[in-house]
Amino acid sequence: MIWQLDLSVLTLIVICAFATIMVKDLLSAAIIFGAYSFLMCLLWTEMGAVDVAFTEASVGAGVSTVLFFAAVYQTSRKVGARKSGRLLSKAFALIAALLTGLVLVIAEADFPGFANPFTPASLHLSPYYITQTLHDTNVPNMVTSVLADYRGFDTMFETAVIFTAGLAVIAILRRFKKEDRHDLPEPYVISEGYPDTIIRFVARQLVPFIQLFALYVVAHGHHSPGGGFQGGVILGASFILLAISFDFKIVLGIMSERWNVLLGNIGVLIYAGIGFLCLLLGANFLDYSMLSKVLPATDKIMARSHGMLGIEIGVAIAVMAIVISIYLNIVSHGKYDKGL
Amino acid sequence: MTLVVILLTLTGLVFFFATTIGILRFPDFYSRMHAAGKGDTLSSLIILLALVLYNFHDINLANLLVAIKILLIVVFIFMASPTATHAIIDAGYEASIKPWMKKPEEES
Amino acid sequence: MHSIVADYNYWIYILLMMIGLYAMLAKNNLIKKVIGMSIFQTAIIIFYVSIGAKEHATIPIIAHGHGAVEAAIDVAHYANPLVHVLMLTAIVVSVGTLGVALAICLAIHRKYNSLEEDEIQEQLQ
Amino acid sequence: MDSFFIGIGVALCFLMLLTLHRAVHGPTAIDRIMGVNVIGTKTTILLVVIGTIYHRVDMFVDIALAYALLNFIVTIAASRYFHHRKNLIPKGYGFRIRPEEKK
Repeated sequence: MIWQLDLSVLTLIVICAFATIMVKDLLSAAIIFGAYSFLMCLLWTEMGAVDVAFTEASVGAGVSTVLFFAAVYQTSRKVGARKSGRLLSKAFALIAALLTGLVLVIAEADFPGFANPFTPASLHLSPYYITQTLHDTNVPNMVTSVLADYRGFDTMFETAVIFTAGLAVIAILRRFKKEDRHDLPEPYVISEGYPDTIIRFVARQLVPFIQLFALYVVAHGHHSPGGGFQGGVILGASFILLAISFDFKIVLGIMSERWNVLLGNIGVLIYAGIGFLCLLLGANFLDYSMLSKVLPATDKIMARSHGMLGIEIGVAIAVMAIVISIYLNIVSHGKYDKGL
Repeated sequence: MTLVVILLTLTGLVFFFATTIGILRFPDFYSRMHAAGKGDTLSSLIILLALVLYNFHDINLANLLVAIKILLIVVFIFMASPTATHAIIDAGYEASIKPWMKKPEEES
Repeated sequence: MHSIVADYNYWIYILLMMIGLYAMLAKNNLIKKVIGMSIFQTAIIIFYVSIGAKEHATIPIIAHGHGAVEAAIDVAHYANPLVHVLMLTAIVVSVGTLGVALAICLAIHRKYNSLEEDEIQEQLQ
Repeated sequence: MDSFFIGIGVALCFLMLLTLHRAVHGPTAIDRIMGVNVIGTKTTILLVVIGTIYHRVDMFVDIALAYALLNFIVTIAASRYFHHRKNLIPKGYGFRIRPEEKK
């Protein structure tokens, strides 16, 4: 960590958070929230959490801010006028927030010192990961090896949570039959019939690079920051860029709804399937070392490395499909005929 | 070599500073956008060039790869940043923001 | 004064948590509440990553160079990778929760044509 | 040389603070978009600078590359709003209503 940058970036973050809450226009709040996410990414980088920073970079710049914009476009930008009866509830909320802060400040006295290498969190489990990663799995990026191997079970259910979120969005918004759609509002369309050649040209040049870069991130996650989550989000963001600069239809032409949901399933299935394959080969669930029996010319250590790669690919496919699905549902009000 | 790096970085910083002054002080949206679009792209080019020089201290494959990646960042900033500027200015034009005049128009 | 500077990250995380909680409780607009929830999430992530930070430590990727592998790995030299893993997945899951929350906002707006909490409650009564 | 780059980083943070004034207070939403766009470019450069301070630029350059590629999406998505809806400063928006908005 670099404490000079730490102090400056944290101060900027607090200003951004205050502004996001105070500003009385939802579009502006979403824009300032974008700046907030940029600063967050800087904070993680400066504290040495490169993988977290990469995730924040791809999520904040590519997906979450755009989802906010989409929601604001489809509903309304206005924040209602202040009413007199609200003052009491605001006072209660302020008291509750201050009480929570007070409890946390009291608890802060017992926290281990910041940037102390001998905190309890860094003494018991993580030294094993740090010293043994290269020996056990031949993967220099500890975060990848802990994510996909040592704590692979955890990550599998995280992927399942994201998959469930995608299903929930479909269940809430999507109307499959045309006759059910009479009460739906007309989606707000920005790209349809808008002949901006410059933006279209640049987007068309950039999208292949973004997708190639995403594949690189997935494949190179063992040796540098990156991995399945980041690559999947970047792949999804490339489709979002296509949808914004061209048309809603062009994304549906490349990735129809059927394929999208199918890919989400396939991603989670690849993850669980590799786990079951290990089970069939006589090891524990998600213990990739037994994969050396199936994979040609690999010893047990390299088999763990290759097993991780398989899992990252599954995660990337699932995350990409879910991100696209959430975006398409929100921008088209679940109608899938036109949208942002 | 170090001197060149320091000089380039400081030049970039000066341009960044000019950009920020422009963003803060210009009177209307179009002139602010002019400062933001031009200054940002140029100063990012200069600072990133300085960082390429600094990291390219001895010639081997890894350093070459890093240099190429940083230059790729420059290329993408040169593609994306002017387009973003164009998009924002277009939005401002569509939203019918009036350009600033030296003599304020008569009150109507 | 010393503790304020030394534990700056902890103070800021408490402050951000209070801001997020206040926004979730006091704001009338549903999307503002969702933004408050996101700020709350990032406050928790700051807390975790701050626990894992170590002074004079580098990023948790072993510098393998080309061929030269360090024989002994100093634990204090690398930041704690465990918290990074937990928070990495938390960020991606937060996209999922954000998507579901915004979808619920859209569904509410469909039915009541408003995103304000009190207007919706008036219509419900 | 490290302290030089730390100084550069802090200076860039200070410039971001000045830009943040435009992003937070900017009279219209479009000024805010512009501020966020400039902050995004500065973030890309600061990421490479931090990598230089850590002496591990090869690890940090990927994140900066991701930003250089994706930064563009937010700006385009935000600026497209004004093509159909032209209410730039509707009443009651912003922190407080300025005198010139009351006209």
